[in-house]
Amino acid sequence: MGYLIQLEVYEGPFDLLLDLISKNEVDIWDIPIASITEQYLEYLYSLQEQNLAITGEFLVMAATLIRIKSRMLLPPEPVEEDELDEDFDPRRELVEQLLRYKFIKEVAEFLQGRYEQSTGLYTRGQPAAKFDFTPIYTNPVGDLTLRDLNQIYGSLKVEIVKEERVHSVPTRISVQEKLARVRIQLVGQPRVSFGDLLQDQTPAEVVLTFLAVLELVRLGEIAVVQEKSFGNINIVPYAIELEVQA
Amino acid sequence: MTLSEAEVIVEGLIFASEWPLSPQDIAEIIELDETTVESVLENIRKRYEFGALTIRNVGGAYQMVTKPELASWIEKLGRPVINAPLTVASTETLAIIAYEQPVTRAEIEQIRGVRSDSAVNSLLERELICELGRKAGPGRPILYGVTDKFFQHFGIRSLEELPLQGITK
Amino acid sequence: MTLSEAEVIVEGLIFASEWPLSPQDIAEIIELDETTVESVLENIRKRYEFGALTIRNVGGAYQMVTKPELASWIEKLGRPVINAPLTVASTETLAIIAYEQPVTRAEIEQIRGVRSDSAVNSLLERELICELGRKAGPGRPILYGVTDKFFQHFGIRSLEELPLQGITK
Repeated sequence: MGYLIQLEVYEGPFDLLLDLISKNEVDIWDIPIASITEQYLEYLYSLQEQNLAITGEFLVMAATLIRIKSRMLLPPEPVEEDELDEDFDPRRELVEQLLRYKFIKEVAEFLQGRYEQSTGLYTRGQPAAKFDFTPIYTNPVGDLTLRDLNQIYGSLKVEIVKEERVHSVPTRISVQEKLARVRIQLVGQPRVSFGDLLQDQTPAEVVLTFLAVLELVRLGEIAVVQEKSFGNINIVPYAIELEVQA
Repeated sequence: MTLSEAEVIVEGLIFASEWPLSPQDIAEIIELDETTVESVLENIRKRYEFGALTIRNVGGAYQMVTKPELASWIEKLGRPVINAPLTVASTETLAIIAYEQPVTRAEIEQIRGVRSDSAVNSLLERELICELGRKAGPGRPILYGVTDKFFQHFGIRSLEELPLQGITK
Repeated sequence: MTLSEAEVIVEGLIFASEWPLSPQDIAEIIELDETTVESVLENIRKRYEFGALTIRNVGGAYQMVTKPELASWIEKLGRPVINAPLTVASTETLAIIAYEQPVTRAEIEQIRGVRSDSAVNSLLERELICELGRKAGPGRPILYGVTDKFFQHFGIRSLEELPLQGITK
């Protein structure tokens, strides 16, 4: 196409999907997923054609739509218990999210209307009278306990001590350097706990290590396994390649 | 010019109240029926036609504010400008916070389907939302809620006045 | 009835200002001399004779208030009831005051690393802290400490009962 089309701007993938659903005049509870997916992707392609950035959220939704589409084509797999439900519809979760977002959009419009009504109007600037209108707090401390106060105070004091140490020992390493170090720590090991990687590290180093691990996952060099929520995170290296320096 | 006693009292109440007052609120305080209150309000509004102030109706409640044509003068006092427009991202974020509070940024982003840091920051700057504390659990994320300023700007007295959720959660 | 433009602007300014305005303040904003401003103020005061409001002179500056005879009605608006828990900032500030008292705001800010005026004010309003006196030295800053209400809420009788684990003074 040699001409520019004015593309609509959407707040996010939900916004785009709702618009497609309303343009197609289809029932939100019975979305024709194949054709909506196609139109959704077309929109992304047209963004691409105009060299406009496509944010990650739009791509994740594209993947979700394609997954739902393929699951609707396949016979239901005999998998997890909750999915044995005969009424199980792969679209349901998405529809619920869409409805929720649609409702929020309606409230946002209501608020926008109210906000515009207040444009340029000012309320009284000072207290009206010397009466005691100070609020009555029915919940002055909430569920705060002495133990909380102790911990908060303790951590504030610790932060000060830590900060001083950081000032005296400046460490400056890049993600690339960290990546190289993590590779060295992992190579040849069957598995390494993420916690072990973090030992004796400053907060800044912890962040770098975390980023390095994410990067290694992206590069397909390691797998990360966590057996239960909040459990230990294990790193399983399977394709670490150390760059050999000449 | 003589004014009815009720008219003077209602005028004083609307001026002094921190919140917009509904005819019910006023009727309760001055012990008159709502219809009488409405007609008293009408008289006050007429009397205010020529001055700097006006009694506006927000969602059925009354609030005393300056007339819009004075905005440029009042800005010179350095009061925060409430007329800068809110973006769609900000109103959506605000709607979620009003309904779901206390709510974390991650929860907001899940409902909107997109990152919302800049919307959250702009609402914090305008003091329409504030931090309520931190959620227990990993990362101890900050919980957000709406402020008194939110209620004042939007002329809402309580969260019950927001449109009702038309769907089951 | 027609009002001069200046009269309407000054009325709006006095209503919306967050502090009482002196004739100099007003003269500066509306670019008129002070004598003219004084006569404009006089006109507004006259116009207000019959309503609920009045322009009060406090130490040479003007503010808009309700007339004294309405006091008993306005009291009926009541104190707002707030059920919000403490913010993160307030909680941190409270922890510092409990452990460090008597402590100045500057000392609190040094530990927290951020300004803490609004946290201190909110704790004062909740009556969890109070002023203990002033520190000797430059500026004589206010010293803060916790109140009986604080002890009641946490179920202790004195500062000695604060837990000390993990704390090196």
